Amino acid sequence: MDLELSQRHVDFRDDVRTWLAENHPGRIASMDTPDGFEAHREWERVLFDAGWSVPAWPAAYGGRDCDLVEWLIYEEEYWLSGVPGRVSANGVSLLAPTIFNFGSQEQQDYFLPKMASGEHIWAQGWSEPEAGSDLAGIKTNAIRDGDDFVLNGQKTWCSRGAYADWIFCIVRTDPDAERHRGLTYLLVPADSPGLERRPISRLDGEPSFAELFFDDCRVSADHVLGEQGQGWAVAMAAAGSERGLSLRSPGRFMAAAERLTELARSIDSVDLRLRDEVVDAWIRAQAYRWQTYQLAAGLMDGAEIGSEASLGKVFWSELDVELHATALRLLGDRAELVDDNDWLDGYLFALSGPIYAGTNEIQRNIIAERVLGLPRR
Amino acid sequence: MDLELSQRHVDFRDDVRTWLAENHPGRIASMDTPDGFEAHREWERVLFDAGWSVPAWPAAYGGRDCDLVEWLIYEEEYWLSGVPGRVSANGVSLLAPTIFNFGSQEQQDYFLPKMASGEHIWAQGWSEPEAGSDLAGIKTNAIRDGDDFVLNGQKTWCSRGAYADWIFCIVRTDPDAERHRGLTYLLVPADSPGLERRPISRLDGEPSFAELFFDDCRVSADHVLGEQGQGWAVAMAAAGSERGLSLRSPGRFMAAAERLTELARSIDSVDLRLRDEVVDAWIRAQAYRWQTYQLAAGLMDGAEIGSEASLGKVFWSELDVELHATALRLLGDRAELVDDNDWLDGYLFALSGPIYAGTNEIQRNIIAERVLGLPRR
Amino acid sequence: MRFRFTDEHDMFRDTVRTLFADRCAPEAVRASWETPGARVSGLWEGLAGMGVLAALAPEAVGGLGMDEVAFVRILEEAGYAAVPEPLMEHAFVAIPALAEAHSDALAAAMEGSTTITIDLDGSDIIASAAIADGIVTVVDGGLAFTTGHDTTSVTTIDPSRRLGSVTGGTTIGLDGADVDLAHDRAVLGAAAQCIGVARRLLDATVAYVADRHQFGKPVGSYQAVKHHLADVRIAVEFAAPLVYRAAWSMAHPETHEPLRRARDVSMAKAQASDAVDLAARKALQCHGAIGYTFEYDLQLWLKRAWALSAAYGDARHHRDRVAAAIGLV
Amino acid sequence: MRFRFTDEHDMFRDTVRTLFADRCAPEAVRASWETPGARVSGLWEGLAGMGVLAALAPEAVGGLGMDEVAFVRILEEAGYAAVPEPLMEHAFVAIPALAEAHSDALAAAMEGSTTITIDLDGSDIIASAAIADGIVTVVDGGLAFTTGHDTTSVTTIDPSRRLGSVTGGTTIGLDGADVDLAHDRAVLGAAAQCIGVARRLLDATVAYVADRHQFGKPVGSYQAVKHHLADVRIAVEFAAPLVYRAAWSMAHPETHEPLRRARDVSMAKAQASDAVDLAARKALQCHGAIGYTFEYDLQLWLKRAWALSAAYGDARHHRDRVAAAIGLV
Repeated sequence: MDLELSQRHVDFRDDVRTWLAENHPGRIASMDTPDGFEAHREWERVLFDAGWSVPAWPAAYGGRDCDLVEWLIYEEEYWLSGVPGRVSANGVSLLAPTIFNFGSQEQQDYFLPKMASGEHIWAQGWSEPEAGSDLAGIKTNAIRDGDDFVLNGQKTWCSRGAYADWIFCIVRTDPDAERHRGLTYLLVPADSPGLERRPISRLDGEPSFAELFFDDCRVSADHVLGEQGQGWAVAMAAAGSERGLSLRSPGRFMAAAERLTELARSIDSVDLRLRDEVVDAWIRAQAYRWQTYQLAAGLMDGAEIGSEASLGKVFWSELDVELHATALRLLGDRAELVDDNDWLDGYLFALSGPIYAGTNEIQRNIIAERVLGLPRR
Repeated sequence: MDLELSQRHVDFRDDVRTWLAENHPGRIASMDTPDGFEAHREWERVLFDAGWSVPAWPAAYGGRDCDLVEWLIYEEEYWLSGVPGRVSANGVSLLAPTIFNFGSQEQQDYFLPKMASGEHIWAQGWSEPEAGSDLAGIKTNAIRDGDDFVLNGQKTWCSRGAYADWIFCIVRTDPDAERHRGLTYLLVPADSPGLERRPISRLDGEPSFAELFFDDCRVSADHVLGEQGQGWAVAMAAAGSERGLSLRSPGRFMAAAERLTELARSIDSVDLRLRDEVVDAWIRAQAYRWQTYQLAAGLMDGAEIGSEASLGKVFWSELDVELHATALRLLGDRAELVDDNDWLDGYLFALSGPIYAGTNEIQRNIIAERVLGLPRR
Repeated sequence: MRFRFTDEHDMFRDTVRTLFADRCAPEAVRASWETPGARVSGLWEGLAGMGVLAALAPEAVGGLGMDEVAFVRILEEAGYAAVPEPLMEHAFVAIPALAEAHSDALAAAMEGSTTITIDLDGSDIIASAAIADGIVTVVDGGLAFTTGHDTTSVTTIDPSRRLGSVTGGTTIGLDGADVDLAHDRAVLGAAAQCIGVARRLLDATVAYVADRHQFGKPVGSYQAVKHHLADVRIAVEFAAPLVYRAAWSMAHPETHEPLRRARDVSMAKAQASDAVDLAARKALQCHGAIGYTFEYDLQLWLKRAWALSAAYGDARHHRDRVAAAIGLV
Repeated sequence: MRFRFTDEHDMFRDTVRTLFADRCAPEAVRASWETPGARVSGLWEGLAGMGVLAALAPEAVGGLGMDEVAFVRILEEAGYAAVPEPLMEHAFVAIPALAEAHSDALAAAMEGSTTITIDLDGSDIIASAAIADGIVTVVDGGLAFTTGHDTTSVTTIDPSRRLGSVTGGTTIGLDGADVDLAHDRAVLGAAAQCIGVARRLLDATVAYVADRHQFGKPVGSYQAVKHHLADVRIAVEFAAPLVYRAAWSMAHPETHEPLRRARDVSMAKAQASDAVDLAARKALQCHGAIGYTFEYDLQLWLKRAWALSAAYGDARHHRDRVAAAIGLV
């Protein structure tokens, strides 16, 4: 047991911190606007050129071979520095682990460097109007025709979907197979003929997702990830990482809790009840941090992260909502103003946390059944 | 709409208040001890002799023909005065409505006056070890033999069961019938040969319930309430009143909230967070009061109380727990002391609220399915 | 003691409900967002025509002489319809204040040819500022009335609140109008709207989860979803009577113990704010992603819930007022 | 940075767990209630024999020289077994204080021939008073040691806490012993026990609801029950690492920023208190009536949960300490 940073880790932290301070691009437009998307892509390139876009990846693909502890330190520094968010997050966090696990050498060599550099920004095409939490209900058809698949159907809730270059989809390649069977994991160029994209706006009118409409859209069979018909197994491996460490690192919440504390400090005579909420959020961010370091130590010793990831998903998503709600309460009648109100923006983003990547109701089922071993029915 | 007491009601309230003040018996022992039980029975007799034991009943059975509003006023005054609790509550609140609805003239004439005077104290014999929330799982057998039923089986969680004179039971008279069918509502003398009683103690060691063991126990068929085999329908009518107005009147919680407020006032510089809890409890007691007056006005105009009773059950039972928990927090390290600690005693009693008379989980199912109309499955 | 609305209460409520359903469907609310000064077509005129705007003015000056008990149910309906007009500010606060002060501005306000909003706590951001001809404000501890002002719109999460900041104009005192009463009216009016918003959020969510299927059965058949919505139903069930009770206290000052009106109004707002907060949280969670979108109408009520829960004091603030009233400060 | 217990940590924990399982089954806890002075047969001797009582004493004086990281897991096991002996007070607070002060009383305490409790906040009600030979107290801002006192037992909801009030006796100062450290030790020790109690409540409830059937299926198959217990699992999952982290901060004063130990200890207790409160509430609700009885063993942990959650400061108190440490006062 050692809960201090080694000198090597201190040096690493100082490197990250210094680089971020010196290369902070300032405030840039929302990544859900066309200009902001490109500005964020440029920021990805700046990170990549300095070797800071995918530090946990192998050097061969643009990374630094960081171990998990270094990656956690990197994330803490990244979020605390206040630099822009990662437009590449869907690809780096959700797709990349799947490519490393299931991709062919050719796929790895082609996709990973472009993902690392921001040349390819990825969106996720999993949900459908009738298949939200229940992904086994996916209906988008992909029928093999020669060297291609021909796609017909509709996807929804694709974050970054409006401007992304590529989309990683789960499609039904065997229309007669039921539920989990007959699904395939397919990588789709966003400019494919027959694919139309429509932005969906979140509550405040900001475009935040896209709907995708496939109308006889042809995609090369080379872009299947894993085996045809094995999409469920391939996707579930990624769902594990989606719910796990890579989706929401503690650094994000530690930084938010720090900013919340600063906000409270800036207010004269904060109501004790609100101060209590601030402290509670701060403590919970620390709890998430130390639970993660404990989990990381296990992973580094070869343990696997399974259904336990659901514990973290519920914890961070509810912390995030309450942390931002506390900030809005501290702001009082300023809370509802839209201009330059990062807290309102953050609150709207946080509200989606208990819903996406498997609702918290489903996560609690998983905890009860797979972690605690309660009977399914 | 009129939310003030009329002069008639003011006079009524003053009558109750004056009588209670003049006849307050002081502190008497717990009704779950042999001496305390008899002391409480004497208090019932004092109430009865003055016409205050069952004010909502017809005068013919010892009541005053009070309407619902008068009954609510009576209850408010009763609890606020701090006189002892009602050892007759099971009979008066749970059984009496059933006797009025389903009892023969003979049964009404025999049982009701003795219940009103405290000569008969009743306990409820519904739950069984394997049939708690799920009463349809009742297994205690009652086989007809001439003019008697012969009972074999076990009942549990009978409040007042250790010392009561009579027990109102649901038993299975048709062993081949499934679930809700073949049940009969039967009134059982507590001194019947073949009936053994064993006290069960609650958390603090105070005997608070009893287990009943029936071993070829003979009970006259005259003591069936309603028809043989109709026990479920008869019981459910009483379950409605159990969850409704008669089980927990607002007066009880208003008095507790008043006492909590006094406790908080008696403490120097109460923590704002605790004060906030006190105020919240006080407001919720008032909310329960006014919702009840609104419900009562509907009932007096002929409306019926159905699944809506579940709303009240959840509300008062959770209010009661939180109100007492707040009191214990206010008491600090005095909270765990047993002697003369009415708050600890009240807390232990309150803890059973979300469990008995249908757990709050089941009440929420009822609200969702029968009040909101959500699909059962 | 008889806690029951009369048939007249119900009929008046039903008439206004029909007007809102006809004139103020979700598309009309959305249309109000397009420009800060836009109005819901025909709504204000309709309310004026029915006498709703003048409902609380005395019959002697041409009002309906209605009391607060009747009117809180109208405001509940306004919340249920997410009405993007300052009905509460105009009819529940300003009209009585103008009437008490025998103001020249009363007649035009009663017939709906003007629209009046309020600014009772000296904020520089005023709801409905962009469409208001006049503002009831507080100057030197007394009510006053401002007209001819300039307004700068402020962009907020709920554009139908049409917040703005105001400069200039002419202000005259409203002598004889009770500033504390005006404040309590605003609080109670917000509480009543909270109840309506909570009911709408609940109704919309019950309908959605009964229809939406996942894993082969309706989402509303899952116990977790059932319990979320049962909790909302309970919260509304026990908050609404406090709103009606507070309205009755306001309508019957002759039976007042000291502080009773303030205490009852604050109890109502504390519980109504908590109820609508819970309703909003559970509605969004039970809808899932679609509830989070601009296109789907749930957002109209979510945003209204956030605004009204905090408007004229949040639950914490009003519990503090109750604390003072019951000797706990 | 490596947040992992060593194999030695695990082995020591397992050994003590076995001792508790053998010597301190629920019947043994119940037996301790019979008379205020009763002890769990063979337990104290067993702990002494394994070196557990002297674990935190330096090797130089015959202790194990163990650190707090190892010992909080022992205290977690003490909570899990509802051990009715003052292990935390004796071994985690008193022994280190006696050692720091080079007290003559240290040797007897280490070998378990005496039992020592603590009274750090001047309360007139002291846990384990009825079985204590000595008491570590605070006099004039410094630690002191009282022996030869008379004890009057006080009846509490959890008789295994054996509270009493104390008079008389001889008190001598423990010069060189750190009073703030002793206080933080008590807080952290209580937090660690809270984690153990919460785990036991959860394990017992999971086992019960998997077995108990109502309406034709296991109670534990209902989503409402599942979610109650998932919430408990989450609370424990994220409280425990804060306890270990605080133990590490205590064991490594050389790396201290100012206030860090107090902050870390208070974070741990705040979360552990909340976790055990939730565990107790959900355990009782999921058990139903049987959990509410004296005969059924769940009550041993319910009562311990209530006591430990408040002991040495409740969650509110410790959030206030964290507030001070992060500049929020």
